[in-house]
Amino acid sequence: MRNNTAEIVDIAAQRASNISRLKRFYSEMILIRTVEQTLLDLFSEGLLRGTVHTCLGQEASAAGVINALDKDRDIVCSNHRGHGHYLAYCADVEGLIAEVMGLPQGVCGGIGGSQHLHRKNFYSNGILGGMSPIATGFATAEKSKNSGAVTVVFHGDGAMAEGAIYESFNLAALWQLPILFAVESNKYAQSTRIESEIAGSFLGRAEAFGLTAAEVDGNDVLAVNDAATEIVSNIRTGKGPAMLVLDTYRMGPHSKGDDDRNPQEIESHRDNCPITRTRTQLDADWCDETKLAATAKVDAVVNTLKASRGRTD
Amino acid sequence: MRNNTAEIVDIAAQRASNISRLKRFYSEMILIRTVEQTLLDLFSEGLLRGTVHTCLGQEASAAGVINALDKDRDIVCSNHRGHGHYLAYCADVEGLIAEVMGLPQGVCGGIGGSQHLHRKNFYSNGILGGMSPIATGFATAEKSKNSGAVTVVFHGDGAMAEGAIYESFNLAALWQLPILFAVESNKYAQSTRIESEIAGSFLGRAEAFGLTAAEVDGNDVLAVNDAATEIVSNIRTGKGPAMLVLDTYRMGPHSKGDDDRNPQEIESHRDNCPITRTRTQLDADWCDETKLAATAKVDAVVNTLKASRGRTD
Amino acid sequence: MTTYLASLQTSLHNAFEADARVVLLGEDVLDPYGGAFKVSKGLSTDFPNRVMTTPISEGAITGVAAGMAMRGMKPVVEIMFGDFLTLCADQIVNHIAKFRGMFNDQVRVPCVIRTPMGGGRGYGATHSQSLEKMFLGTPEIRIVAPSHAHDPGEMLAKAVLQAEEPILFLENKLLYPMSLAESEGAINVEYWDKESGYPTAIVRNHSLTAADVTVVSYGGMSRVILPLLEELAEEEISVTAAFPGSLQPLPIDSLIMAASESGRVVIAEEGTEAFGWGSEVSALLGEHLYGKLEAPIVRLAAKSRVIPAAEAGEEDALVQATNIEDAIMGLLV
Amino acid sequence: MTTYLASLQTSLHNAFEADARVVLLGEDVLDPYGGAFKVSKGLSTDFPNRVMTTPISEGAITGVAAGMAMRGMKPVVEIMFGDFLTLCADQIVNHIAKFRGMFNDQVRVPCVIRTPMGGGRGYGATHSQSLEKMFLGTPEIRIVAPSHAHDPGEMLAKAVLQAEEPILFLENKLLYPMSLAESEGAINVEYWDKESGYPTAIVRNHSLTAADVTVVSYGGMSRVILPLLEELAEEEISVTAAFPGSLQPLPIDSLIMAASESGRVVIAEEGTEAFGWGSEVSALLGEHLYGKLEAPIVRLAAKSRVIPAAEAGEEDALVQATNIEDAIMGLLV
Ligand SMILES: Cc1ncc(C[n+]2csc(CCOP(=O)(O)OP(=O)(O)O)c2C)c(N)n1
Ligand SMILES: Cc1ncc(C[n+]2csc(CCOP(=O)(O)OP(=O)(O)O)c2C)c(N)n1
Ligand SMILES: [Mg+2]
Ligand SMILES: [Mg+2]
Repeated sequence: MRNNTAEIVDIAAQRASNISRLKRFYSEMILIRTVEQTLLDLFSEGLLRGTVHTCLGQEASAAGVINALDKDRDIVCSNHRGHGHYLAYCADVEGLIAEVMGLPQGVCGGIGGSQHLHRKNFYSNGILGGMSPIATGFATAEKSKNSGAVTVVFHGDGAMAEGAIYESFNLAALWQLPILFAVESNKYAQSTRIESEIAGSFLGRAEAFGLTAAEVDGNDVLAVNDAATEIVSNIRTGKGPAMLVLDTYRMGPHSKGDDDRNPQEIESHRDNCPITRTRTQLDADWCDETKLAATAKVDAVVNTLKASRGRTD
Repeated sequence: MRNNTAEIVDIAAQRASNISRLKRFYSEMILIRTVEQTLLDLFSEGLLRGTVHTCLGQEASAAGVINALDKDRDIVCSNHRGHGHYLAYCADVEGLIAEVMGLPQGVCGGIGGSQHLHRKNFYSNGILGGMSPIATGFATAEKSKNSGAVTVVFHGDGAMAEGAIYESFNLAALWQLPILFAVESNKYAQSTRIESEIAGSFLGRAEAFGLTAAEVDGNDVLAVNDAATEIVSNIRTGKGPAMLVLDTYRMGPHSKGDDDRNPQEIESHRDNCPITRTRTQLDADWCDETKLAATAKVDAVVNTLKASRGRTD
Repeated sequence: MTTYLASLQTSLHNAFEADARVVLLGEDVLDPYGGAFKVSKGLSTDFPNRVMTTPISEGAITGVAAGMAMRGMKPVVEIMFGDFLTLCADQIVNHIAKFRGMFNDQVRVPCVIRTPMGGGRGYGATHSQSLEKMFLGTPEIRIVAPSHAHDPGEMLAKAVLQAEEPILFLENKLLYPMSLAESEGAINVEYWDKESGYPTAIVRNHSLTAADVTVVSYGGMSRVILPLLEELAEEEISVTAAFPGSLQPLPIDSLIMAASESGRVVIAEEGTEAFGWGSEVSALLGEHLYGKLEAPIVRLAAKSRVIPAAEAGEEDALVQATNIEDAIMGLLV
Repeated sequence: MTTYLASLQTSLHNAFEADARVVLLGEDVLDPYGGAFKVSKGLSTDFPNRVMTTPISEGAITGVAAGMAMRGMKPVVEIMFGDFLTLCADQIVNHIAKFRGMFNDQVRVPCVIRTPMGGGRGYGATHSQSLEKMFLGTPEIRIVAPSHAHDPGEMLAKAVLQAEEPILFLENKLLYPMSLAESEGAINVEYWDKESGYPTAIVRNHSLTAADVTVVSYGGMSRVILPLLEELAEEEISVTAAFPGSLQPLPIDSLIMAASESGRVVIAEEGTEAFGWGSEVSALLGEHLYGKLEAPIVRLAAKSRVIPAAEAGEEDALVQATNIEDAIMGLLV
């Protein structure tokens, strides 16, 4: 009886904690989505130039993985589709939007732009695969400094065809580095399906190079966070480098308007979107309020930024 | 009874055929070794410059793999340690020695040198890993021409850390190309042991990229030839790309005199040298004669070449 | 009037029809996408087995193209952005450019590596460069860059169908949508070095035998130079502009001839200045026209720093029409 | 007298002692091997945890060095042959050279990429090149090359311990065994641009204020120029040679000053001519010394083809002392 009660209490505590995590992740994910949609709007308005690769539909991997980190010391290397990672890392809405708009308030003064972000321990670059050696160097330095920091580097499924990644796997395993290779497998690289890009298996590749590897439903934010938390803790305690494959789907275009996929195919993923899925687990009103708050926040930032460049709606 | 007799006849036939293959391979291997040792001597004499990476101790992989090919149409891509591959491919002793000596009679007019050989369908380059994309292109062309040709590309264990190889694996598997990646794993890259160079497993790597993979005792020339023959036939009949790992050991220095390995370690491999092992399976007198013939042949070539550059012993 | 892009598209189409050995490979080159800049649009529909979409492995696919070329095919490989040629550098420099020579002239590597270069689109530091300088000077490859005054499709056809050598074929992002320039109004276009297949476009805003200033430039930079020449015509400043279609080898004689029309030379390029294309042009002209120039050669190029994503920053970093105008005026005072 | 190699070895040793953040990584760099050209010999014995032998992954280890530099260390990465920089091109050009600028000056990448360049050892087409031209002109990296008249160890110490920027540090295979050149007999060596840490070595075979000819060169080419200057001294031909330690940025004022000592300039480099280092030097001198040169600038460089393995072919491909002598004489008739 006692045992049973204890169990029930545990389960309840677990559920409460899950709910509170879900709320946090929902807030972050809805903020990411709002920012991304705002960026697409700004592009249509002619207030943005260049590329904007949004992570619509993939918000769970950003929120889930990056919240598994110790943001004060861990390091994030991101790629061309890095806005979500950036916001999950530091919630700097203004710095990001301004950066993509090419304004001096941008986190890199507007010089970097969408693909080239840096703040504290966050670094992104638009060369696919290219950050893996850099991240490996970060991990080498942190290991040699005994800082306990973990480095996570994000790649898409398509980028996994770049040789630099396998050179990095080999180094990471040889030197038992504190590094996590996160693969956001959204099944497409630009216009090309994964079947035409990638042979074999991601998990097999990582394991064959001596990494531990796991795969998770990348649209289940709790599952992502649980998996990432366990892996990051293993890495931090010296168990060596790892890979985490996040199965997900890109709901938006590759960059601005380029999407030749069958609309039905996209539609079929709608219910599986991490934000929709999280919402079903939470109070709908709370979700709506949170969404409104995010919109208000982003709108305010956008208005300030538009004003600063001498334009308003 | 009948069955039994038939079996005995089969075994006898098999043995006879093995003996005849062994003799052929022994002749080739002893020729390779004689040429390699001659090149080292010429280097000491000051008649060679540059690098000479000899394949002493690894003759079985050259003879075993390349004799599994259809030399009229198949393609060989070789690396810095390619003299054995070249001789197994075309037995052109004079063209090779002259090339390494930098003479116009060389197969590339002395321009290429030891690492840059080309004759018919044989191509080598001194950039580790770099020939894998080229070989993949050869295989793509041959597949699209429906020529039935198989391409084999040789890498050492150390070179397997180059990213270009994994880009090639991926392409080869995606496109189901007629290509064999042969890995001569001699446990060293220059001065560095394989444990400091390569994490995980070669077979696992190939399989994880969608190649079929096998490993063989690279000093057992019959086993090498059997394995390669089966794999090449599978590839030729459209079963897709493959890898063959050849376990072997380099008995000589990396290039000319640079060998810091423990002499006892080297000694411990002496009996396992493919030439020694083959010799124990053949008639010793025949082997001695064959060796003498190889020496005579190589000496004659060297004398002619020395004379042609205005020098003799 | 056909655009730079349409000219390339049509040319590829014709090349595919003319020679069954021609194939194209690259990232996202299949229809309906047809490549990031749409150069292969329509091609895979008409020639489904000869257009191959590839994984994101720039180094390997460049090597694959070379390998195919060495085995009797005529491959065209598209590198999505010129910035990614860094990833192909080893295949280009240590393989493609070496085989013919180091194998004692016994092989040929007739592959075409097509890629768009240049800024002006806000893509930022890693997607806006003009990296041709990395390969200029590498023996045994030709580097070609159609300007606004060229027919890019003609040059591509030559490269794909007739060339025996490896060719780096540089397109320009901002030129794609533009109509091909023609002689019109004050502008007169003529072509030298036609027999090479990669002509030097000579654009004059005058019909004199002498000019006030000669501008030597290439590729995307032509986009701002042609309108500038029109403007300057109104001010009766006569300018001869030379845009070699072949960046390497350079049509030295033509450049000397064009420079001699004025004796005052402005060299403009989209890449950075030091150790660039213009360095060689300035060196050659300075050496060959020793004592014959009316003024020191002026070079204009991008600032020696990363190309910002922000519009104003990008404009400031790259050479603009006003910079060229100022340089021309500076030579005339 | 210490050799070029010993100077580098000692310098690394001292740098390791001076600053615990210094580490070295590369292929086969551990003792007893100590690197293919022995530059790290002894280092791993004395600093076992700070010398890391790497797999054969030139691209990745260059990125690793950069990553370490961005996280507070001072890495030196050895690329076994300069020819393999092609494999590092993406990390150098699109990462290392970009971070500081595109991250708006918020990071530094103080890594040193050391590598030997040059031919003369019969290694053939892929192991004998002088590929610095590929990186010359890339903004935000410094390129350094000690000549025979430099103290390479001093320059390396500066690069490793003090520089904030990424540095490509080019050594020369044939210089390694040579004793450092000093003022001796007819030869007088002085240093300009000392404050930069990468001085320009000015070598004269005379004590006049004017010279007959100025030779501008760098790195391994100095090996044949110093003896040539001695020879020419006997014929009373006065030559001033300038060897900048920093190839990029160039010490322009010093080169102008050195060139002005004679007004007759020969530029000699080991790499190929077109779009090379000498192109920029010729362009700059031609532009700055317009009307002040006594003769057209002469450039000498390798033939535009692969470097043969065979001795005679290699000698023919690369610039020899006699070519330089002929050029000097040619300027004096
Ligand atoms: C080295 C390199 N090659 C090509 C590109 C152009 N490019 C940008 S995103 C992209 C597709 C990437 O696919 P994936 O890695 O799956 O990421 P996703 O866009 O799906 O998030 C391509 C080809 C690039 N930026 N860098
Ligand atoms: C890209 C590249 N990196 C480095 C070298 C220098 N190098 C030549 S052979 C060699 C060791 C190669 O080891 P492995 O691949 O195992 O072949 P092995 O020499 O053992 O046959 C090295 C590092 C090279 N030639 N190319
Ligand atoms: Mg994807
Ligand atoms: Mg080996």
